[in-house]
Formats: sequence, structure tokens, C-alpha cells
Amino acid sequence: MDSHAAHAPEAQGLDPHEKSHPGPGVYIKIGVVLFVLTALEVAAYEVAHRPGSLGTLLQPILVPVLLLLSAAKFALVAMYYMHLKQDSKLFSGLFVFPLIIAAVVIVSLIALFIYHYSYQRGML
Amino acid sequence: MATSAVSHAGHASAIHVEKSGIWSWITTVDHKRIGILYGASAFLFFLIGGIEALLLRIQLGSPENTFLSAEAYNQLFTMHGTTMIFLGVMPLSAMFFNYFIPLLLGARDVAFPRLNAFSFWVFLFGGLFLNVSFLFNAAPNAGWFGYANLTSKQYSPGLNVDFWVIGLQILGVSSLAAAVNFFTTVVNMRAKGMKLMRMPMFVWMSFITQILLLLAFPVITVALILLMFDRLFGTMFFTASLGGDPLLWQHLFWIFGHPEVYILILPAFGIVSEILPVFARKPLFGYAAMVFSGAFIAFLGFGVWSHHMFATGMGPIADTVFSLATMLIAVPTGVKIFNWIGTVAGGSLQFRTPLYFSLGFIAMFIIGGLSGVMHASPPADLQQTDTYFVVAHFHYVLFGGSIFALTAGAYYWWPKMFGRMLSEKLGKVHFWLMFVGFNLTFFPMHFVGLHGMPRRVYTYPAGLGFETMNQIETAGSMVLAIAFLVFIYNIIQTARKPADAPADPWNGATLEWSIPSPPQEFNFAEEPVVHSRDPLWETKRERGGKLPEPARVSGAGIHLPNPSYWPILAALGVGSVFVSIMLVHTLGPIAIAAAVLFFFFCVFKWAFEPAG
Amino acid sequence: MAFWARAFHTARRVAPVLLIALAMAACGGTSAEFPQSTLHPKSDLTSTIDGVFMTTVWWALLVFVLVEGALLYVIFRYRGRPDDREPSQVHGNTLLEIVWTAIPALILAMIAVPTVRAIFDTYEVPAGDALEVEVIGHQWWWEFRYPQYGVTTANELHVPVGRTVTMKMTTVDVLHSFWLPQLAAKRDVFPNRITTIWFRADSAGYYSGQCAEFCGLQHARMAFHVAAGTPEEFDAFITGLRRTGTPVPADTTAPSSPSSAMAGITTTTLAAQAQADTAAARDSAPAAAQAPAGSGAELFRTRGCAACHTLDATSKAKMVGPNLANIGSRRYIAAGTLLNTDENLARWIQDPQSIKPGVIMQSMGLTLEQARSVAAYLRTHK
Amino acid sequence: MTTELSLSDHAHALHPPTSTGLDNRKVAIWTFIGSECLFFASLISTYLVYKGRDTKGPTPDEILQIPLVTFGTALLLFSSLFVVIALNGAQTGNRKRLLFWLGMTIVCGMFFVGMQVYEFQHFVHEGLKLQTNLFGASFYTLTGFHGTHVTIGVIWLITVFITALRGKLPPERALNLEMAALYWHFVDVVWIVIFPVVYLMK
Ligand code: HEA
Ligand code: HEA
Ligand code: HEC
Ligand code: CUA
Ligand SMILES: [Cu+2]
Repeated sequence: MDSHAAHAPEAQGLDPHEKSHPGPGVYIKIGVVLFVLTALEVAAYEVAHRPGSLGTLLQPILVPVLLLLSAAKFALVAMYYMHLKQDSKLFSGLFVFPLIIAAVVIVSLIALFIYHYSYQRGML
Repeated sequence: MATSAVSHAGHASAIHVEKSGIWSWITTVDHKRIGILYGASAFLFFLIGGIEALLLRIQLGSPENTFLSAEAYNQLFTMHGTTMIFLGVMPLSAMFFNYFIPLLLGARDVAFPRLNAFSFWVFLFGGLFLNVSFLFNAAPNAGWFGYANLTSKQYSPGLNVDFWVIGLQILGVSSLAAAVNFFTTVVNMRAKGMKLMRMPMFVWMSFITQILLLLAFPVITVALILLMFDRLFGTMFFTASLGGDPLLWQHLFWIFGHPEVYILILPAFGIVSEILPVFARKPLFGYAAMVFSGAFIAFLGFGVWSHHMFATGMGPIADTVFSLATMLIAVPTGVKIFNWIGTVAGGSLQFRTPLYFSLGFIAMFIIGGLSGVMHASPPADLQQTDTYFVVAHFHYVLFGGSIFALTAGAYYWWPKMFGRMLSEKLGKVHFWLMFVGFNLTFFPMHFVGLHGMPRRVYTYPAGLGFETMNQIETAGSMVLAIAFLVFIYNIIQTARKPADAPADPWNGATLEWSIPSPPQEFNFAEEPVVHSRDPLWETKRERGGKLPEPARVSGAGIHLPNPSYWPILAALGVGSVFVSIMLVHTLGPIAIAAAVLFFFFCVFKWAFEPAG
Repeated sequence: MAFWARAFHTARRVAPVLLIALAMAACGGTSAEFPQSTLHPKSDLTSTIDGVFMTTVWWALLVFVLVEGALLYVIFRYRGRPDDREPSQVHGNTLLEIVWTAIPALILAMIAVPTVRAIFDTYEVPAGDALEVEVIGHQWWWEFRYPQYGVTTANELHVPVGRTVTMKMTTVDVLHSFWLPQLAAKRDVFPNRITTIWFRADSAGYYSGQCAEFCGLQHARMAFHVAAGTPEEFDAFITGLRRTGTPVPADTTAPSSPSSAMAGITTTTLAAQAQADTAAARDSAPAAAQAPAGSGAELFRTRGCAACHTLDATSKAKMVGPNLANIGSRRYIAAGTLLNTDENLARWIQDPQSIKPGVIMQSMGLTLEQARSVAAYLRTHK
Repeated sequence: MTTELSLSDHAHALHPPTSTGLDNRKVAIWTFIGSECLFFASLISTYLVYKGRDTKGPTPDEILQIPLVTFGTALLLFSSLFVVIALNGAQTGNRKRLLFWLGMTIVCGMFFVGMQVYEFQHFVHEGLKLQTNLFGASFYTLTGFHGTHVTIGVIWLITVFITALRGKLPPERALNLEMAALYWHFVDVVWIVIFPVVYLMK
């Protein structure tokens, strides 16, 4: 066994040293984008709930639009504010894997309930 | 600490004397002591669960028996299932995580020793809390998966279900804290040179188990919260007449519940994968395949939960999807079985007790797995679900699987933990009694189930053809009881003998066998460096044979965390928060506030305490 | 050591033989020995299921024999002595790895294909003139309604052989599971949901079934029976039940709307309705109104029985207790708890709590004598 | 060192030489966050599965109002920005930046909690209680648990703030803030999901 077991960090496929984080400039830019996206979300909601041709156009795609916008915000915060973009890939894995399972759970639960329910309706 | 390699000579406070006395156990943050605490309490809970099972078996020994009342029976089977799973097998696995993950990794402790102590105390309080319900004659009585809406206030007005809801939430806190801790430990506390693909298989399987815990427990926590709100605060999550849906409970429970069964079996897989190579004197066959199959089982485990719900009539498409996903799990599991057989093949088997239990494990787990595949066919499961056929299935995987493997692990690691070898002779008696008793108890359940005996019945009428097989089962459970008495006798006898076990009694392959038995508080006097998968075999081969008995050293200068009583107090805080919630209608919200404050106070004291 | 090794060997060799012998002994039973067995299918549905099940059994048996055999082989073949040389240090074999991934996958495919076919078969109700039955679970008994005939019964279902029976099922309280092993397998029932199952009995008989979802204190005593007979016997049964009611106006003899008892189920629970309907039922109560004092009929009316029970099979009321219109001819009372003898019936009426503790029916304070005369009165309701 | 704010016992090592080179505490907090994903996923699933299954009102349409919650959402977003600037201050030894922006974060967080308390009171006044209907039950449970997380985050940030105020948060210990910040961002992204799902898709 090694007697001088000085313990240097090893690579093991992960970044040994985290890249340095961006500065306030970047953060503020991201903040502006986030703000704009939120405004867009609310705007989309408002438009879709108003009478008018744009409203009727937006109404059916409101849900996907909102989901997209919120996914974008989510990704921005995670990547920049939570530093996933610079930090070790391990952290991204620790976040993204559960997120995938979580998304699968939400989607399949909703699908199962709709299917189960409509299936039983069909039998009536 | 575990990570500081070079000793700081002259560090006065760090000369280690063996500490003893109750106080030292209460404040200990040593992963080995915490492991022993886990083991001892889990074994006691296991015995309680076993005695509950014996009572069930006596009642079922003859038709129309009146040994137990319906109410007593329902409490006992619920507590039996809950105890065995949450207070028996899970913490027994946790004992091995605690004691051996750091040793196998070549570390001095886990990543967060105080958090580790906290997990244990929360577990202990949760377990005691659940069992205290017996004193109020209000033990949980709605089954271990507590299906709504039987658990609603309307149909279960007593405290029984409250004990269950609160108890499981307390245990959830413990499991989550432990999972974060062990996950971090495996990621970060490996000895130099121990790449991921050099980790011992037990560490790998435990690591995957932690991921399952992290992802599965939040789901049951939410389910329990919903139920708790229904019962205590008048919500209607599971009240059908107000739009709630009992089916949601089933989904949430099994999204947790199915991963949970892999939480129960993966550590067992790991233990057996450690033992077989040592007693076959040959490395584990297909290491990489073993790692990936374990990960694949865990991953698939999140996509099969509805196979517990085939009888709900989910519709053909949902049934098909869940059925196929379930069957798929047999493939990676088969890979494991075949690799174990491949490990044995070509070896030179040393028939010691741990090997007996490991081989027994493989033989029995196959049977349980195959009945699992039979359940996976939804039309067939329409006949099997909620019958003794299922009871047979899960005892084959849980007892034939987990318990056999955990027992193997106990015999294997006992000398390391206590410095004494358990008697081989008694060990083999134990094995044969357990093997025969187990099959007598649970094999006939397949038939009695297929012949129409539902589970969770406190009695059954004569004339349905259930009598003989139930008698055999009851007799078998008595044999099992004797088997465990032999084990207990073995433990007591061994404890009386001098602690003279060598450091490496089995010619082990992994790092824990390189240090004295039992290990000193700091584990490794020098931090090991690892160059291969079986580091100790490699060293022995290099040195041309056995290693000299490692000397006990003073450990001067090795930095260890200070003992602390804040973990146990914080655990008490967690317990009182939940108990005050349960009693909110008696004690009022002030009690909750006080308990929360107390908990936060402990956490702050803990956070600002000098760690050592 | 040697002794144990030898014992180990023999036991290992004998164990599978023993297991298989036990298996054959247990499977070889008849439906007379095992009246609730899933292994003796008596309908098209259960035969389909049995087919799939047997497929899984044979494949599982094959895997069992091969894999356990391989395990035993390596255990005996590679037993070593402590002084053996170190065996060669094999680390794995990719080809083997692929083989033993592929073969199980193939075997599973052999199970999966018939499984999926059977899934769709079992969900598909055969076309044709089906007998509709509504099944309503109660803690701890079963209510059966025939919407096409406007009659209700409990704990004993009569069906004609050879005709498809479709069942719509729900519960007024907690979850239960309708399990009729020989005819219909199993389906859970939920409040506010309707689940379905169907079957076509292929031979006459008296079949037993049981609640299979834990539903509280007396889950164990929530059995039921199904009498499958000729179409004529079935018609006679229905006619008999219809006679129990107060004379029915001609137009209601036509099959009524199929979902009568299920109507409105998604908005209110049956439990809530039961309260309201009970009062209505009491008014239309038994023809025993003019029975002599002290007689069974009079006691039934005055001791509160009618609050929970009706003797009129045509009553649409949702009662708390089982419909007793043909209690005189049912083989069992209280959901399979007791054989329906005069003595048992009286015992039940006098003190149900001592027989089935926790049951909703309270002990109504009758003496044994009184209970006997009530029983005698009920006996006349066939 | 004795006032190190962390649950770790390895506080003495500023850059503990771990296997991955990453700090244990950072791995742990990320692990915990991963676990929390499933917690909120279950709550959101519950909310969505029960959506529109009430037997009586008030329904989301009748109760939920966009303006106030948009304000709250913006607060939470900004607080996320502020805390990351504060973290930058901590890492670069810019004490003023650290204290000011950390303070701002805490203020935003408190305002968010205040907004939620106000909103809940308002809804109760409008006739939506936890016990009113499924919407009430699942809405309050989901947003309430989020609010609880925010509250815990605020408390955590305050303790870090106090440490910083006492000069005990030098750049080497910026991780103490980073952990709290990560948790705080997580609470923010959960809200990023809840806000459209609950309020905008009503
Ligand atoms: C340790 C715990 C454990 C394990 C490992 C398993 C493993 C499996 N289980 Fe089990 N199960 C439980 C514990 C466990 N189960 C419990 C506790 C319940 C009941 C809960 C309750 O209701 O109270 C349950 C219930 C249960 C059900 C629901 C039954 C019902 O209620 O109707 C189903 C249905 O699909 C199922 C399936 C499976 C399958 C397919 C596997 C597979 O993972 C098995 C895979 C293994 C093998 C197949 C054997 C080895 C493989 C080979 C030798 C390769 C060749 C094989 C083939 C080609 C088939 N299990
Ligand atoms: C790991 C899990 C595990 C284990 C090990 C066991 C072990 C046993 N179980 Fe298990 N069982 C479950 C998990 C487990 N069970 C679950 C989850 C359920 C479902 C519950 C539900 O439906 O909700 C269940 C249900 C269940 C039933 C069905 C009840 C019903 O549906 O009505 C039965 C019936 O026979 C049974 C029997 C047994 C027996 C005889 C043992 C034996 O193997 C026990 C052996 C142990 C002993 C015999 C103890 C020895 C004790 C001594 C020697 C005394 C010493 C005393 C002192 C020192 C003071 N169990
Ligand atoms: C509070 C309601 C209630 C009252 C009052 C009541 N019963 Fe019952 N009765 C029930 C219920 C509920 C059952 C079903 C019990 C079970 O099997 O779990 C039942 C079952 C029965 C059975 C067996 C029915 C079957 O299908 O097997 C008979 C017979 C019976 N009651 C007779 C009576 C008589 C006679 C009286 C009056 C002396 C009476 N009951 C009063 C609720 C009531
Ligand atoms: Cu009804 Cu069990
Ligand atoms: Cu499962």
C-alpha cells in the first residue's frame, strides 16, 4: 500500500477544477432575458383570453407556448445562475436525470388518468 | 480526516482511545458504530416482525381459527409487512452501507458523519413510534400499502392509520438523509486510484440503491402528505364523492413501491457479488455487465409500477406497456444470475457458511423472479393478484432474496465487525433449518394461492382445500423460528469467545480485510491506493502469499470528527414535529411551532458546532 | 465438513424432486377438492387466462430446471479443497454475456406475444345478447342487480350457462375486488368509477368467489356464490324474484334501462343515496304489514329490520343491508359466513356481531325465540 | 472555523481533496435538489390530475388573478439574479457587493412570501379554503409547499447574511453561500414551472 497517500483530486471523467463562473454582466443579461420571457408568458395569456383574431389563433397553442417559454426560463436559470454550464458535468447529471424521471412521471400519470377515464367511459 | 493523508504530528486532541459507555454510543459519529446501531435495532425489529408473522401463521394454521381476532390479525399483518420492509430489510442493508461502504472504498468515514448519526436516530425514533401504537391497541391496520379510501377518516377513524402515515414520514426523512450521505460518499470518498469501474460490486449496488431512494421516497412522501391532509385537515384528495380518486394513491404509492423492492434487493445482489468470488477464489464474472445490469434494473424499475394495478382495469394499452416493461426486467436480472453462476464455474468452492447462504440466495431468488414474471402477464395476474401466489412471490424475493443475502453478509463480515468468527457448525445448521423452513413455509403458498386463497384474510372456511397446505406453512414457519434461534444462539456463543479473528479470515479481495478486525476508529492507518478491482488479492499476489497480521497503531495525528449530541437531538426534533402534527387537534398548532423551533435550534447548533 | 458437504449434496439432489412431486400433487386436485381454484376454468374468459397462465408456467418451469440445474452442476463440479491451487482468474466472456442476454429475451417474447393477445381478448366483450349485471360492493357483502329484469339480489348471483354476462361494478364505500376464480377472474371496484368484466359460463355449477382487496375488518368474510344453471332455471329464478315484489305494473316488466342503478353514480355516491332511498323503501315495505303480533313477520317490521333490508327484489331502493327477497333459498348467509340452516339464520338474526364482529348490522335485541320466528318467516322467502 | 455554517464535518479543509475534486457539500446539495424534483413532480401531477374534477367551485378561473402573482414571479426571478451577483461578490471578495445583493435577495424572498400570504388570505376571503374543493386542496398544497421551501430558503440566506456581516464569509468559504444560492435557484425554477401551469393555464 502506498505510504505517501497524498490525495490529489483525480479526473475520473469529471472536471477536476470547475471553470470559473461568469460575472455580473452575464447575469444581468440573463436576468433581462428572463424578465422578457416572463412578460411574453403573461402577454400570451392575455392575448389568448381576449377576443380578436390573434386571440383565437393563440388559444389552441397557448399551452405549448407557455410550456416552451417556461422551459426556456428554466434552462437559463439552471445553466447560468446555477452554473451548470460551467460546473462539473456530474452536477448536470444530478439535476437532469431526476428531471427526466420527474417529467416522465408527470406525463404518464396524466396520460394514464385520461386513458383510464376515457376507457371506462367507452365501456359505458 | 478521511481525506487528509499525512498525519499532523502533535495534534494533541487526536490521539484515539477506545471510547465506551452509553454516552459514547449516543454521541458517536463513527460510521462503524452507527452501522452496529443500525444492525442491532434492525435485527430487533426483524424479530418483532418475525414474531408477528408467527402469530399470523398460528392463526392460519387451521380453518375458522379464533386464536386472533380479526382486528388483531389486521394489525399484525400490516405491521408485519411494514416492519419487515421499512424496519427490517432496509436498515439491515443500511447497516452494511454504514459499516462497509467506507471500508470498501478505503475511506476513514462517510462524507457527513453527523448526518449519518442523525439518519440513524430518526430511523430508530420512527421505528419505535410505529411500534408504540401497539400499546394503544391502535397499530396500523390497513395493509402495508395502505390503499385509499379505506385509510380515510371515514373508514378508519382511529389513530391506527395516523401512526402509519406519520411513522412512514419520519422514516422517509431518515432514508433521504442517508441516501444523500452515501451518494456523496461514493462519489467523493474513494481511495486513490479507485475509479468508478474499480469499485467493489457491493458499493456499486448500494450506490444505485441510493439513487433509487433519492428518486422514490419523495413520491411516497407526497402521497403520505396528501393522506395526512385528508385525515387531519379535511381535504378530499381521496374522497370519491368530492371528486377525489383513490386510484391516485395507488399510482403514487407504486411509483415509490416498485423502486422500493429494488431498494430491498440491490444491496443483497451486491453482498452476494462480494461473497461468491472470495469463496470461489476467482474474480467476479462479467464485472461491467453486473454494473450495467444493476443500473438497468433500477432504471426500468421506474417504469413498471402499474403492474401492481392490473386488476383495476386500466385498459389494454396501459396493461400492455406495463406488462412488457415488467418482463424486460427479467433480462438484466438473468444477466446477474448467469454471471454469478459464471463466477462459481471454474472456481474452487470453499464451502463456508457465507457461501451456503449465497448459493441458497441464488436458488431461491430465481424461483421468486419466475413467479414475478408470471404476475407480469396481466390476464394471468387477474387470477393471482391479492392471493397467496403473490405472497409466495414476494417472500421468495424478499426472504429467499434479501434475507438470505443479508444473512450471508452477516456471516461473512461478522469477524470484521466484532473480531470473532461465528461458529461454522451452527452456521450450517442455521442454513439448513432456514432453507428447509423457508421452502416449507412459502412454497405451498403458490398452490394455495392458485387454488383460490386470497391474502389478508384472518381466517378461511374449511372445505375450500386450503387446510393441509396452510398447516405445512405454519409448521414451516416454526422451523424458521428455530433457525433464527440457532442464529441468536450462535451470536451469543460467539460473543463469549475471545476476539481473536484474524484480519483476513476468508482470503478476501477487498480493502476491509487489510486492516485489523475489528477496525480501529480511523479505519486505515494509511490511506490505501488502489490499482485494480480486487486490490487485496493483487497485493497478496505481489507479495507472494498471505499478508502479515496488520498491527494496531496509535493513530496519533489522524483527524477524526468530534462526537456530537446534536444529531440525536435534531432527530428528536424531527420526531416531535411529526408527532405534534399528528396530535394537532389535541395539542394545537403551538405545539407544531414549538417542535419546529426546537428542530431549527438543533440544526443551527449542529451547523455551528466545531466539527473537529 | 465432509458430512455437511455430503448432506448438502443429497439434499440438493432430492430437493427439486420433492418440490416437483409436491407441485404435481397440488396441481392434480379437482374442482371438488378446490372449489375456488383458478386452475379449473369454467368459462371462456378464465380458459383464455388459463391458457396464458399455463404458457408462463411451462416456460418458467423450463427456465427453472435449466438454471437451477446449471447452478447445481457448477456447485458440485467446482467444489474445492482449501489446499487447491488458485483457479484460473477468468474475468468474463463477451460472447456468453450476449448469449445469456438474448436467450431470456427470446423466451420472454414467447410469453409476451400470447400475453398481449390475451390482454386484448379479455378486454373485448363478445358481441351478442348479453346478460347485464350490476355489482355493488359493500362492507362486507355483495349486491347484484339485474337492470334488464329490474330485480336485485345479494351474495348469490344466478346466471345462465352459455350466455355472456357483462358486469359493471362499483362500490358504495371502500375498494373491494370481485374475484370469481373459475368464471370471471378478478376486477377491483372503486367508488365513483365503474369497472367492468365479462364471462360466459360453460358448465353448470355452484361457484364460489370472494372479495380480494383488503376492505377492512371483515374482508375475510366477504365471499359470494354464483349459481350457473340452464337458461330455464335462470328464467325461473328471475320470475321467482319478480314475484316477491308488490304487483308490478305491466309496462315495467320490459327490460329497463341498463344503467338504472348506476345512473348518477359519478356525481353522488350510492352511500349518500342509500340514506334517502331507505325511507322510500320503508313505505313500500313488506306485505307483512298486517301480520299477527309476535310473529316473525311482525317482528321483522317492528324491530327495525326493514330499515336496512327489503323483501322486495324489484325494489330499486339502495339499501344498507342485503336484499332478502330470496333469503330462504340462498345456501349461505352473511356473505359466505354461515351455511343457511334454520339454526344459523336464527343465530345470525339474534346476534350478528358475535358471528361477524364489526358488521354494520347491529344485534337488534331479539331473544333466541323471536329470532327463530323471524328466521322462519324469512325462510318462506324463496 | 468554529462558526462554519454547514452540515459538513470536513470544514477544516478548504478544498477537500475528494475523488472528483468537487466539494462534498456541493455534491450533497445537488443530490438533494435532484431528489426534490420528484417531490414537486408528484405535487404537480396531483394538481394536474385533479384539475377540472371538482364537484363544486370556486374554480381556478374564478379565483386566480394574474397581476399580483406576476409581481411575485418577477420578485423571485430578480432574487435569483441578486443572489448570483452576491455569490460573485463572495467569490471575488467584494464584501459590499456580497452584502448588498444578498440583502436584496432576502428582501425579495420575504416579499414573495408576503405576497403569497396575502394571496392566500384573499382567496380564503373569496371562499376558497383548503377544504373547499379539490382545486383548493391541491392548489394550496402545491403552492404552500413551494412557499415553505421559499421560507426555509429565506431563513438559510439570513443565516449566511449574518455570517457575512460578521466577516466570516471570505472567498474560500463562498461555498457556504453557493449552497444556499443553489437551493434558492431551485426554488425559483420550481416556481417557473408552477406559475404557467397553475396560473396561466387555468
Ligand atoms: C425484493 C423484492 C422484489 C423483487 C426483486 C421483485 C422482482 C420482480 N417482481 Fe415483484 N413484488 C415484490 C417484491 C419484489 N419483486 C413485492 C413485495 C410485491 C407485492 C407487493 C404487495 O402487493 O404487497 C411484488 C409484486 C409483484 C407484482 C404484482 C403482483 C400483484 O399484486 O398482482 C408483479 C407483477 O408483475 C411483480 C413482478 C416482478 C418481476 C417481473 C420481478 C423481476 O425483477 C424478477 C426478475 C428475476 C427473474 C426472472 C429470475 C432470474 C432470471 C433468469 C434466470 C433469466 C431467465 C428468465 C426468464 C427468461 C423469465 N412483483
Ligand atoms: C422482508 C420482508 C419479509 C419477511 C422477511 C417476511 C417473513 C415472513 N412472513 Fe411476511 N410479509 C411481508 C414481508 C416479509 N415477510 C410483506 C411485505 C407482507 C404483506 C403485508 C401486507 O399484506 O400488508 C407479508 C405478509 C405475510 C403473510 C400474509 C398475511 C396475509 O396476507 O394475511 C404471511 C402469512 O403467512 C407472512 C408470513 C411470513 C413468515 C412466516 C415469515 C418468516 O420468514 C419470519 C421468520 C422470522 C421469525 C420466525 C422470527 C424469529 C423470532 C424468534 C426466533 C423469536 C426470538 C425472540 C426473542 C429473542 C425475543 N407474511
Ligand atoms: C343497520 C342496518 C341493519 C339492520 C337494522 C338489520 N340488518 Fe340485517 N344486515 C345488514 C347488513 C349490512 C348485512 C350484511 C352483513 C354482512 O354480510 O356483512 C345484513 C345481513 C342480514 C342477513 C343475511 C343476508 C345475506 O344476504 O346473507 C339477514 C338474514 C339479515 N341481515 C336479517 C336481518 C333481520 C332479521 C334484522 C332485524 C332483526 C336485520 N337484519 C336488521 C344490515 C342490517
Ligand atoms: Cu371487500 Cu375485501
Ligand atoms: Cu412491482
